[in-house]
Amino acid sequence: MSEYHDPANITNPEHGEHHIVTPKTYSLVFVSLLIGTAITVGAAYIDLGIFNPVVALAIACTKAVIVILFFMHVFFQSKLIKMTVAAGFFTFLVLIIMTLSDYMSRAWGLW
Amino acid sequence: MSATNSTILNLPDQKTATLPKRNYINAEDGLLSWLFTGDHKRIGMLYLISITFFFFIGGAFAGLIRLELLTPQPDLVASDTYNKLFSMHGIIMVFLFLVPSVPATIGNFLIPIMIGAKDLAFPKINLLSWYLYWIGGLFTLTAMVLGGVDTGWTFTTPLSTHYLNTHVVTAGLGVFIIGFSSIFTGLNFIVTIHRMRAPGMTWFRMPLFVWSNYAASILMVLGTPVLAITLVLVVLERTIGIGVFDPTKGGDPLLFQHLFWFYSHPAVYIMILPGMGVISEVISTFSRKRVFGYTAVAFSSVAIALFGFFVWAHHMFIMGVSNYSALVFSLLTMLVAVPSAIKTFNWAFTLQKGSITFETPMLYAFGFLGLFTIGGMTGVFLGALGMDIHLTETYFIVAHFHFVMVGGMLMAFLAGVHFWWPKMTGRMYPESLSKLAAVTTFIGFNLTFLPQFILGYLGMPRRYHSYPPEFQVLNVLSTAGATVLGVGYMLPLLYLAWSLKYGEIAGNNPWQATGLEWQIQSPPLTENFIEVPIMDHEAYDYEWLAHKTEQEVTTVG
Amino acid sequence: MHISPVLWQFLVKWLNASALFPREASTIAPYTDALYFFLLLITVVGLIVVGTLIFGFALRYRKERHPVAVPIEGSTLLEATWTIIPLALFLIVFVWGALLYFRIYTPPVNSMNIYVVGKQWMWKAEHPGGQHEINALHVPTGRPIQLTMISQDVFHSFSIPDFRVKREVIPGRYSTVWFQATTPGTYHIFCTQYCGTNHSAMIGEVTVLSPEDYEKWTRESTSGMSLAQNGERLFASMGCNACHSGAATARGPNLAGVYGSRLKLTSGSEVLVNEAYLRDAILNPSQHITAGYAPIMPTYQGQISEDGLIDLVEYIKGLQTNYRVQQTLTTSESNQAAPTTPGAVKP
Amino acid sequence: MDNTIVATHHDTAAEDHHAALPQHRHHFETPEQQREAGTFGMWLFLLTEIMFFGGLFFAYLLYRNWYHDAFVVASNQLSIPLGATNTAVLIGSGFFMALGVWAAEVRKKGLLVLFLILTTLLGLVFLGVKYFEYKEKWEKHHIPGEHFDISEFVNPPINPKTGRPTEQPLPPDVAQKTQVFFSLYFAMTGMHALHMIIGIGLLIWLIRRSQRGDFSAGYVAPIENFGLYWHFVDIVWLFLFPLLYLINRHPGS
Ligand code: HEA
Ligand code: HEA
Ligand code: CUA
Ligand SMILES: [Cu+2]
Repeated sequence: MSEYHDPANITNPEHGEHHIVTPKTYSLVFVSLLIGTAITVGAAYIDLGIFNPVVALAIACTKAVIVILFFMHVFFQSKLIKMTVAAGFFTFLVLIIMTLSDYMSRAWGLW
Repeated sequence: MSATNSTILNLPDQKTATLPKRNYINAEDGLLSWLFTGDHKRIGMLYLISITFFFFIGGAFAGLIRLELLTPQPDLVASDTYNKLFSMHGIIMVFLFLVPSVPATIGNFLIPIMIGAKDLAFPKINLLSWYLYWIGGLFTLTAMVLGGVDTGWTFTTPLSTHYLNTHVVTAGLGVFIIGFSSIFTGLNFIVTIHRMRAPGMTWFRMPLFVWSNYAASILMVLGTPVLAITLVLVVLERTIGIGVFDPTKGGDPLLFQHLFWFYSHPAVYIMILPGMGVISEVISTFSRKRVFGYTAVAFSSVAIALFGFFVWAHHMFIMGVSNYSALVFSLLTMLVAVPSAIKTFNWAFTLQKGSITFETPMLYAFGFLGLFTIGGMTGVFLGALGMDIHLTETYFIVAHFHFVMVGGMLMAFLAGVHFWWPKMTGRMYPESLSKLAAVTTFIGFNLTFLPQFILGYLGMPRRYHSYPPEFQVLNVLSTAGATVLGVGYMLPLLYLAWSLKYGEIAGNNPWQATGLEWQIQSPPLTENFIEVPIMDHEAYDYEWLAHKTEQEVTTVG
Repeated sequence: MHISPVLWQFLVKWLNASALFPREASTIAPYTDALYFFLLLITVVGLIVVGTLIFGFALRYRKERHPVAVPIEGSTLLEATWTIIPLALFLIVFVWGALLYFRIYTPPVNSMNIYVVGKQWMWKAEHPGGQHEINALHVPTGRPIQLTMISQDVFHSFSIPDFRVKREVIPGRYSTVWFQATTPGTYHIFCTQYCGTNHSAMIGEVTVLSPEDYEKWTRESTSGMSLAQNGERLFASMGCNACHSGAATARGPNLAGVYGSRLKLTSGSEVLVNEAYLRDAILNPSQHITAGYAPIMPTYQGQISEDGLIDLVEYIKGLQTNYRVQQTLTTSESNQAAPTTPGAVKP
Repeated sequence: MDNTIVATHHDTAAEDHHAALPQHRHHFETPEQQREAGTFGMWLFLLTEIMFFGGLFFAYLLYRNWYHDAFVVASNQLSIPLGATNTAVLIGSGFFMALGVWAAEVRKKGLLVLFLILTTLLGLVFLGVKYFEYKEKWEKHHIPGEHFDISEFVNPPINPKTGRPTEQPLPPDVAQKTQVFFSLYFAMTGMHALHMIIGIGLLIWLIRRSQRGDFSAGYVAPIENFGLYWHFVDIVWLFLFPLLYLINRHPGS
């Protein structure tokens, strides 16, 4: 029976351990997010040419990853959740890249 | 009990048999107990009634379309009325009928049982999804009653945003809301399939119906929101005049096409995959064999879902996408067609060395195989760039998608409804009438839509209210076929209703099928299983079934 | 016995093999049909294969004849077969389709250009010689014809089934299609993209004439002013010549011979000057500033119709010297009317 | 009869939890399973949100490249102090939300209620600031539609100190395209604000339930899942802020 039956899902690969994130971690995250925001605003006033949006987006992405990993606990979650999150961003990228490829190659002209 | 050799039907002795005293239908009484139910089986039945209602509304529109097209002249209805007819027909059929058809009815009813769960993971969300369906449906009906919409089901901008003065906003919001109903169904399925499987129910022991619904659910969850935001932008553009798609304000109308088809191409696979699942179950049961190449069929479902996201621009080949993109999307379209071919051949080979009987669901499944092959192959015509130039926006497309959607999915839906009818209601449908209906729909269908391929190649454009007279003969054939088809669809409505009261008692497992759903009473208990089942054998294991039946006979006898 | 004329016509047509296939009236049609037949062939073969398997098995293994099923798990070899064969066929179809697409959408360089403006719900064709047609198009046989098309309102789609050509007519952007008619006669033009109430009435007729008849038609139906001449008038009346005078001190760039050249823009990029560029530069001038000039040109958005734009484009295309630009400039500055051909009114 | 195939009597573990948690639903075998299902479901819902905003982000990307000059000038109409403050406010709100989840996990009812209230308050502050930003746009006729007015972009106001225009004047055809920017600005921030409003509605409901003590006995799923939603809305803003406010803030170069 136990071979199949695992009501507590202990041996299930889709099962993640339960982890309580402490206020200390949260505070660290909070501070780093604020710092990130400050850097973003500061960087916007410096002329980096083409790198301005790159920097802005890189910081935004970092912040988002931090939020996802810690505020949203993905760091401590099961593989399933991690893969789900990845799948979401993958599809998002499919939408962006495939559509963009049309707009970009239109400028190449006819054939 | 029928004794002929040509059936596997195994009914209990009608003189003594009764429906189980306790089951999900009579567990609670009163309309409210249905309207506030959390039971996936009841919600499935509510859905079944709802989509049937909308199917016949959509069908009535189809009837009117075909009547108008009987003659080349614009005589039956005015041109804007005609435009409203096909728009409402498309919107209702796609969003209110075909997308929820198999998943929300049969899937809702069966997926938890098939994987040995007591219910879907989120019963309340399941109910919510049904209500959302109706709210969206009411919006659509309101748009219809107030005077209709004439955008076509594709809501093409800038036509829909700036040039039509019909109830686009109402209908758009309706579709928006129905979209969320579909998202919630898909979400519920995914969670249920991941988290609620009974002990021993590994991924590769699940019935293929579950696999295909899982694949379709992924598409629902990831695709539908893009449609939602697109419709929001259309509505905003119409109401307050923002300029995202409007060429006069600097927007790009092609962006609308990209976003719309990013959903609507995957949506066609939402519309076919669950049907493919039904076909797997039916063919296996009536040939008493495990589906040939189980893993191949399971993976091809997932492959269709995955590749389905990469091909949307094949709906825009002549609309001004870049030639390079067109090439890429055409190539990917060819790739996405392959898994369907794999499935088709696997189904065919499932029959090999089987012991085949021809009950109604099997007849519908045969119909599916033939018609889907034609429909799918004509899809390949359309995916070929140069060919698409001539065929696009003609009746060839109309024929293509009716072959896959009506010949494919609708046939599969009917196969499924007949197949699981005894499980859902505890009673059999009348066998010979239903065979007649299956044959009628098959003949009517081909008569309706085969001529449309020819019409399309001759160049008759779609969404035409009047047409040059040389196309008339083929159109007459098509209209004649639609009448036959209409009769073919009325029949099940009548005899299934009849069978609710007078049908033979089905017993637990009339088809001698192997799925978990057939091992419990019909109609099932509210909690499906008295005790959590343990899956200790592969899917479609007929030897296990024979062994089990034998044991029962010995213990009972 | 009385046979209905429709049925009769149908039978006759069927016998002419044209009830199943449209006429082949352009050089492209045979190529399209060839692919079509190939596709039909693989579909029929595929259908026969699937059908034979199903019916063969269904009869051979029906319960009466084969009461006990034999379990079979599957076969990797078979799976590979029916993955690879359809894949190979589909790839052939892809390549073939792509080649055809290339053929249909790449106009030969020497083709004759006709403008088509689509609007709810009619087609307007404008020949360079100034012939205007509504829902009709006259073309000669034996010459590649390129259509440069644009829509004034919504998406339309220009389709001539007997030529197997079709292309979307897009608001705000030129799209092109080309064909070479082979057989004199008349053929349907359909609008195949749903465009509102009278979509199904947005139809017309192409008349294919022999080159001689076409010459005759051109002469008889001319409005007296070519598109370029109309354009010249517009050029003067909108004051374009004030800046684009071609003089060394002019505030705008010299337009003579600009068509077909590569321009350097202030943004640093280099562009090919074609119809689309010219149109866009009139409507959105400041996004197309030629290097060395100030962004002072006003936009003409909303002030010129698509027809007017076509006239201007056609005029600038043909502009080889600035002689007449300066001529019209002096005349308009001396407060005289721009030169017109008497009696020529645009239809 | 054969209502079940071979069944097991799974033992008492599950039954114990039944007693402990009234919120445990009958169709889940264990509360653990229920909780994980809830989290997974929430994440799937967030995937739909990613795709929902994905369409908007793509539209933004496209038009920003097409109409870069117009986007720069229009973006400079937005106030960085307000935007940055709002970003900080939202991060703070997310921080309190995270603390709320922690408070629920360690079963501190008072703290939970407090944190949720703080979350709500900061959310409201955000919306308040947004209201003033929108109002300014309304007054300047920068709301797309019939009354959209480009005059400020064609003839920018003169800065009294320098005597020069505050902003590079745009030719009218480019100035027209600022409308595309504002269309996207309102669509994106509007959708974001709508999510905030829904979130605040849910927060109020959660606060009342946690005052009743619903979440202080080990049943934290609603708080946890709502937290996921709230953080997601934050993340959207983390991107909206640089994309909309900070396109090019160093004019003259
Ligand atoms: C259930 C719905 C459904 C399904 C499953 C499909 C399946 C496919 N569709 Fe279809 N399609 C629609 C619904 C559907 N479609 C709709 C509604 C439209 C029109 C929308 C509108 O404009 O209103 C449309 C339009 C459409 C177009 C756009 C045409 C245009 O607007 O110009 C294209 C182009 O590529 C296309 C292609 C395909 C392909 C390649 C498949 C493939 O997935 C098919 C794969 C299946 C097979 C290939 C058959 C099985 C194969 C065999 C048995 C092998 C045979 C043997 C040998 C070859 C040896 N479809
Ligand atoms: C699930 C999807 C679905 C289904 C089931 C159907 C079913 C049918 N469709 Fe539909 N169809 C679409 C989806 C579907 N269609 C879509 C998406 C479009 C494109 C819309 C657009 O262009 O935007 C379309 C467009 C479309 C057209 C093209 C219109 C045009 O372009 O001008 C035609 C024309 O023949 C047609 C016919 C039919 C017919 C005869 C049926 C039959 O199968 C229906 C048979 C059923 C009945 C007849 C109902 C039962 C009988 C009664 C209720 C009694 C009354 C009966 C009569 C008066 C005869 N459909
Ligand atoms: Cu123009 Cu249809
Ligand atoms: Cu498609």
